[in-house]
Amino acid sequence: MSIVQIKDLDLYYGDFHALRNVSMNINEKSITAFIGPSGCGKSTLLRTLNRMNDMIDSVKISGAVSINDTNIYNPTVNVELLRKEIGMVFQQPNPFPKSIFENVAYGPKIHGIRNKKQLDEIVETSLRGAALWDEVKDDLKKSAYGLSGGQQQRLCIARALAINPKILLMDEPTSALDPISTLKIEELIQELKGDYTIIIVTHNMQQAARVSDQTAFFLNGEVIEFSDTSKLFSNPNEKKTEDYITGRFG
Amino acid sequence: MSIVQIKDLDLYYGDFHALRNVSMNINEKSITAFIGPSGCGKSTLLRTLNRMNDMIDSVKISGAVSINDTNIYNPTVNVELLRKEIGMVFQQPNPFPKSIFENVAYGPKIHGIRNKKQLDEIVETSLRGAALWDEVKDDLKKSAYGLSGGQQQRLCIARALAINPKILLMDEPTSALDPISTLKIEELIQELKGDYTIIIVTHNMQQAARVSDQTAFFLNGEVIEFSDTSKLFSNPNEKKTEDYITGRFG
Amino acid sequence: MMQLDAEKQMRRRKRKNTIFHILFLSSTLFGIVALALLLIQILVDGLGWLNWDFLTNNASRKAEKSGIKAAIFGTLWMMSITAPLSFIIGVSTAIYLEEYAKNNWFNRFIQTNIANLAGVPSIVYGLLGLTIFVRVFGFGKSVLAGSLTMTLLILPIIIVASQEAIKAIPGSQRNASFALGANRWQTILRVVLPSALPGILTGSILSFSRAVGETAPLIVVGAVAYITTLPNSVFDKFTVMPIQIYTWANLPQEEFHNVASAGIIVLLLMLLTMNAVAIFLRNKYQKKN
Amino acid sequence: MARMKQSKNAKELNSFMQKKKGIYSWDRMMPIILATIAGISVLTTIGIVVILITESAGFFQAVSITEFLFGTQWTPLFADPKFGVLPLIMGTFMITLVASIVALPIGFGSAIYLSEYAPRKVRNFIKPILEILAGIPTIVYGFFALTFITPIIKMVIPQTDLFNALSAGIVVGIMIIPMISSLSEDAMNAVPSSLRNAAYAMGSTKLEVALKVVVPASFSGIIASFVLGLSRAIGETMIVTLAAGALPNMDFDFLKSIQTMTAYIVTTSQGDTAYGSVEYRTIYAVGITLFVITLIMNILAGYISRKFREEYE
Amino acid sequence: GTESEEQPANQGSNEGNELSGEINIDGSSTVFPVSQAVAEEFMAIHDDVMVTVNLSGSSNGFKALIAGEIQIADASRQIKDKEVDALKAEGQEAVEMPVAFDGITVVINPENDWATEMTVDELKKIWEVGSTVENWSDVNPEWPNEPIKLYGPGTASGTFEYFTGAINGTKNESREDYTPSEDDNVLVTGVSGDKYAMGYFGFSYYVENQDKLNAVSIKVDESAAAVAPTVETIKDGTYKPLSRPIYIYPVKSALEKKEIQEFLKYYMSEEGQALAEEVGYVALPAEMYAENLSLLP
Ligand SMILES: Nc1ncnc2c1ncn2[C@@H]1O[C@H](COP(=O)(O)OP(=O)(O)OP(=O)(O)O)[C@@H](O)[C@H]1O
Ligand SMILES: Nc1ncnc2c1ncn2[C@@H]1O[C@H](COP(=O)(O)OP(=O)(O)OP(=O)(O)O)[C@@H](O)[C@H]1O
Ligand SMILES: [Mg+2]
Ligand SMILES: [Mg+2]
Repeated sequence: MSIVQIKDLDLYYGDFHALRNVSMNINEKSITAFIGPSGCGKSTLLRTLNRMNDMIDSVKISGAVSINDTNIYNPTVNVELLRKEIGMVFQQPNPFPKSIFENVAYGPKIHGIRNKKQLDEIVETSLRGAALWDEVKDDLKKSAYGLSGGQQQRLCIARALAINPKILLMDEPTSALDPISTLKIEELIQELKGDYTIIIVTHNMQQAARVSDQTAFFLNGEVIEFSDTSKLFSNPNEKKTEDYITGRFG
Repeated sequence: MSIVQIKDLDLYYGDFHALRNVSMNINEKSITAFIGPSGCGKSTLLRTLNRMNDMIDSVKISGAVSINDTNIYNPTVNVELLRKEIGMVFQQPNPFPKSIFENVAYGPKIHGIRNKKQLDEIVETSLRGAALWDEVKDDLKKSAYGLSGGQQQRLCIARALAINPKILLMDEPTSALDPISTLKIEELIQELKGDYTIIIVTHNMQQAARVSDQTAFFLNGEVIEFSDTSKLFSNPNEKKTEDYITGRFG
Repeated sequence: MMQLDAEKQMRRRKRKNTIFHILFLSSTLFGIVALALLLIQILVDGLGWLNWDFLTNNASRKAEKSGIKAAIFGTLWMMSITAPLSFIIGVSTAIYLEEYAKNNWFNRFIQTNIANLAGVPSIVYGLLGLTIFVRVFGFGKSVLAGSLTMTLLILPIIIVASQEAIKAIPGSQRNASFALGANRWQTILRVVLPSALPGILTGSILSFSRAVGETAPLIVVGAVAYITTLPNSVFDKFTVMPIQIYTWANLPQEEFHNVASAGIIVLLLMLLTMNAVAIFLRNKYQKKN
Repeated sequence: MARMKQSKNAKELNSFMQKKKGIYSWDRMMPIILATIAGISVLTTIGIVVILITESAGFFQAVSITEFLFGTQWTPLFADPKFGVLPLIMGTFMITLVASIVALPIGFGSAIYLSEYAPRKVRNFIKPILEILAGIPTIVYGFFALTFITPIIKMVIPQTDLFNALSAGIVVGIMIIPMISSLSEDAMNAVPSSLRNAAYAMGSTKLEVALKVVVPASFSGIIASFVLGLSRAIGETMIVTLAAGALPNMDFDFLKSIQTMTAYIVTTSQGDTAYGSVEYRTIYAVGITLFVITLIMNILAGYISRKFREEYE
Repeated sequence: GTESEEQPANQGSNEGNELSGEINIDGSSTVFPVSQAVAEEFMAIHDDVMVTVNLSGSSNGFKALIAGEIQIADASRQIKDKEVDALKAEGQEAVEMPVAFDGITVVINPENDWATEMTVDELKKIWEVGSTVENWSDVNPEWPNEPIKLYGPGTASGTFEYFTGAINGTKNESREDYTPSEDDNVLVTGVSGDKYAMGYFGFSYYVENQDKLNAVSIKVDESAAAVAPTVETIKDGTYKPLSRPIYIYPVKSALEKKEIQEFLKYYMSEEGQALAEEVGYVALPAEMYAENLSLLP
């Protein structure tokens, strides 16, 4: 059953045509990977799903993005609640200049959870989920800026998990992580699949192959091919896809 | 022949012991990879090689780091010339808020190159070297901030190449790049080996295996094992190394 | 060859750096030396007159009986309205302009307008306060009228400084917050403002200092030069320290000039206390990367 | 409120279609509230403009705008009054010029020192000290100019007048140094350290990092501090009244007495001329001139800082 | 001031004639020291009366009087027709009360030994409009051939108006190229620092700086005796033509109030006169105070 439906989506940054006639349906409780060369529009598409592109003035969008058959670009949509349903992890770690605890508790607090015990619980669960708990459990009051790059990114993942979203958007979430943490995160992603729909942008084709159920390959703002991961990597329909995944590209 | 000699190096951030008794010799015109889990001190060690740790007040260092048999922590060392000899690419893309051209031309300019034609040439060569030329050649006057994350990182690599260093330090230079660009950079690194000594921090063990001649594995600020890459990955001396590279770690 | 060239050039660059280092340091020292000279002059003249009586007496025609009590309380009364009010209005305006306002002609107009207000001479604010607060609003020549006038006077400085502080917060922080489902206001309140606070405080302190030291507009809106009772409410008459100091400095008798210096010392002590509080707050919130 | 569980299980209906409770949420109210508050500064301007215009209307009935704007003599209170505002503008310009020559380089230099060269501890100590300079009542600066700076100038150039533009201008400059250095330093401080690291790693000296990376990246903040400082210089009254004399003239001689627009306004409004007379109204005419001049300056500054601004996000 | 009108409530108990209320004074900074001294002593006697004194200038003093914000205006010049009219428009009238003499003093540097006596004509020659006097010798060939440095009060001040009227013959008519300052202390600094300087300002500033300055004795004409400004010569009127009265202007309607009456009586009493002299002014002849008091209802 598809939870996200993208239909004839075009996106412009000013005059620049960044997404061209994108259509795809993303299945509920599955993992979908977006792959493609740098600048092809993967991050841009990801951001249309939780309307983060609203923030960029020059963006113009046509077409429809529906979640559970509701067009999220419908003017009556409550963007904040939408984003609560859709967690996001960015390409660059961007912790708040607050303590580790406050970083993770930020989302739940925003959404009205005040109870200290409940917050403690959420923070612990989320940090465990992001494979960071053991390293920081004694230092929750420490500033997040004291962490290494990798630790910071894991903190950002924990922060996204803390709002318990339905869909999780991840923009190269592991590109700043070491293999151990990456592995943990990948395992976690697999686990989460039971409850969540996950969309992940990655440069690491092995990662896409390892974790995802379906993969979309982008080029210059277009979806070249979108199919089951196993099919796409073993037997792509398109020549371009094949060139890319075999590294024979460019 | 070794160009970098590290001897009994200890480094503290305030009270935190971040590097423990590190000793290693790095061969000239070879590629050395630093691997290890997040927070183990790889970036820290890299920064001691061009004295970027000077910037952090709390850092205390003991032991010696010699380049061509000169201790670079000798007070008479000219840090700026040292850094010109040692290019660096950071984990996070950090282009200047200037045009693409100005970003690449920055280094040559401060080191005294004024000639417009010469600068043009350096900029082109460096951008080509970083596999970015084709994408930006018509837009050299555009702000670097308009580029995508991956493009930005490649710009930073171009910027480092532009000062024509002898040693190149790279802190996960490809973690924000797509495989195509990564491949290009890796090829480039191989090419550069003819003239340069390259030290690369990476989370991607495949990358370490692919590009490097020697690999050092770090854990909690210590060098657990440092040997030829082929040896380290196929037949590690240490149990910990084996656990890490087979992903059976932690 | 190349190596030699490079070293020669490097020596030049190093020398240039050293020269400028010295220049920049001297610039800083220049300000400090100027401050020291001013302070020494003031301390030499005024210290002898500074005692408990000076703090607890009212103004008098006799230098030795003169004190600054009414002025201290007047300044405190005024600042207790001006400081919070200008802070709230100033920061609110800055938030509006940086976080909400679209880049249209109206908001650019407000922006230019604020920058321009910063340059309007203080006496003109005095005329404004006299017309609007004293006469039209009927507050009379009271603490309230004076405080409101001062609020308008220092507002532009707080706004501009706060705007710069808010601008400096990276967009990635805002994005992180929005992506967690925070609305704009929550993002401002919990992410933007805490990070911008050090900068905002700097601007505020500078402008509060200005409010504490201003004379001309307050004379115009009717802070009086001689009063012996303390205000009981915001509708009472009052005087402030700089007016008292100004009055003393203008008298012909030499002793009064020293009394004025004593008054300045008290004023500076008050500023120092204010700055100390702000610096404490600033350091508390300034978590550097 | 058992965490968001129900919303997931209970109904497939998308929760984000639910409206927030009441349309009067903080998030909706705040922009309106804030915009209203931002309007205060507009009202201030309107108030100032209305007062200046109505009060100077009487003046411009008696004196033609041409005489006012292009006359080269300003002696409104003499028996044979002349109403040419140019000497006052010249005086203001001279003071501002001297003050900028003193304060811009020094303020800017010490901002760079504090932000780029000084150890953190030194910076945290010196910055607040400089900020105290901003709080010293200007009358103190006025006497400082008269009894300290002027004698020094006279020692070097004996024919200097007791009241002169140079001394007053220097001290106005000293007064605005802390404002410029403190606000510029804040702007420089806000430049991400990753940019500095990139520059240092390429072998930049501190000077090169400061001038080629940090300053361009914080340009708009620096310009803003300059504008605030200069506005303050233009608007400064007491120092000029005490140390620069009260003699409007067009000589452009920094060693002579001059009068600025602000000094004229203050002394005349606190003087003994007849309330309501043309002479008294001159202060509003001068006031509106001053207003227009600062307006033009700010528009120019806005243009400059927009043009050279470098974004670093 | 209406807000403290309730204060009388806590009086009344023992003595019916115990005063209370608020008196607000504003205006010339020249008169300020006198009004402040009188207010200080008056309040020491009547501690339920609050007197405030401000110094925003004669014009602003009248402006505040017209607006009804104060009851008494201090002025270093007489009220002007415009101001009388404006008061009339408000249904008010101001009562003129001279309270002391300010002897405008012409001062020179103590090292100046040639110009210790000057005639009004000589002063006029120096100060009149279009004066060609550049050097001392232009006034009197026996005097040094050195440039005169002239200092005086700003053109907005009452001192300027009076001096020009008395010396040059027309109010506000003066050469323009002298060095004006609004702050008399600053003029003191100017003249005391320059051997060839000359200036004029209020008597009190001379009295306090006699060690740094000398006063010029004035001769009304060539044949008259030179008179130096002293308390005696100003008081008995022999110091001519530069002693001018300073004024207070209570608004007529306020004279009905008991506390204002008492305040004015105190102002004109011998204590009040002594206070004026204490702060550097010279008391008027007794009959002028009597005349002031006769204006009270
Ligand atoms: N805010 C923006 N304004 C203008 N152009 C933009 C903006 N953001 C992205 N672009 C452009 O849109 C294109 C797609 O960018 P996007 O960030 O989606 O690429 P990507 O596939 O995520 O690349 P990468 O793997 O390097 O992150 C790029 O050419 C980029 O330069
Ligand atoms: N400026 C600093 N002050 C204090 N501690 C620091 C600082 N920089 C790094 N550390 C600490 O030093 C340790 C090593 O950090 P480093 O950045 O070298 O790790 P790394 O191996 O590069 O990790 P990653 O792969 O996550 O980048 C970490 O525990 C980190 O928290
Ligand atoms: Mg991307
Ligand atoms: Mg690292």
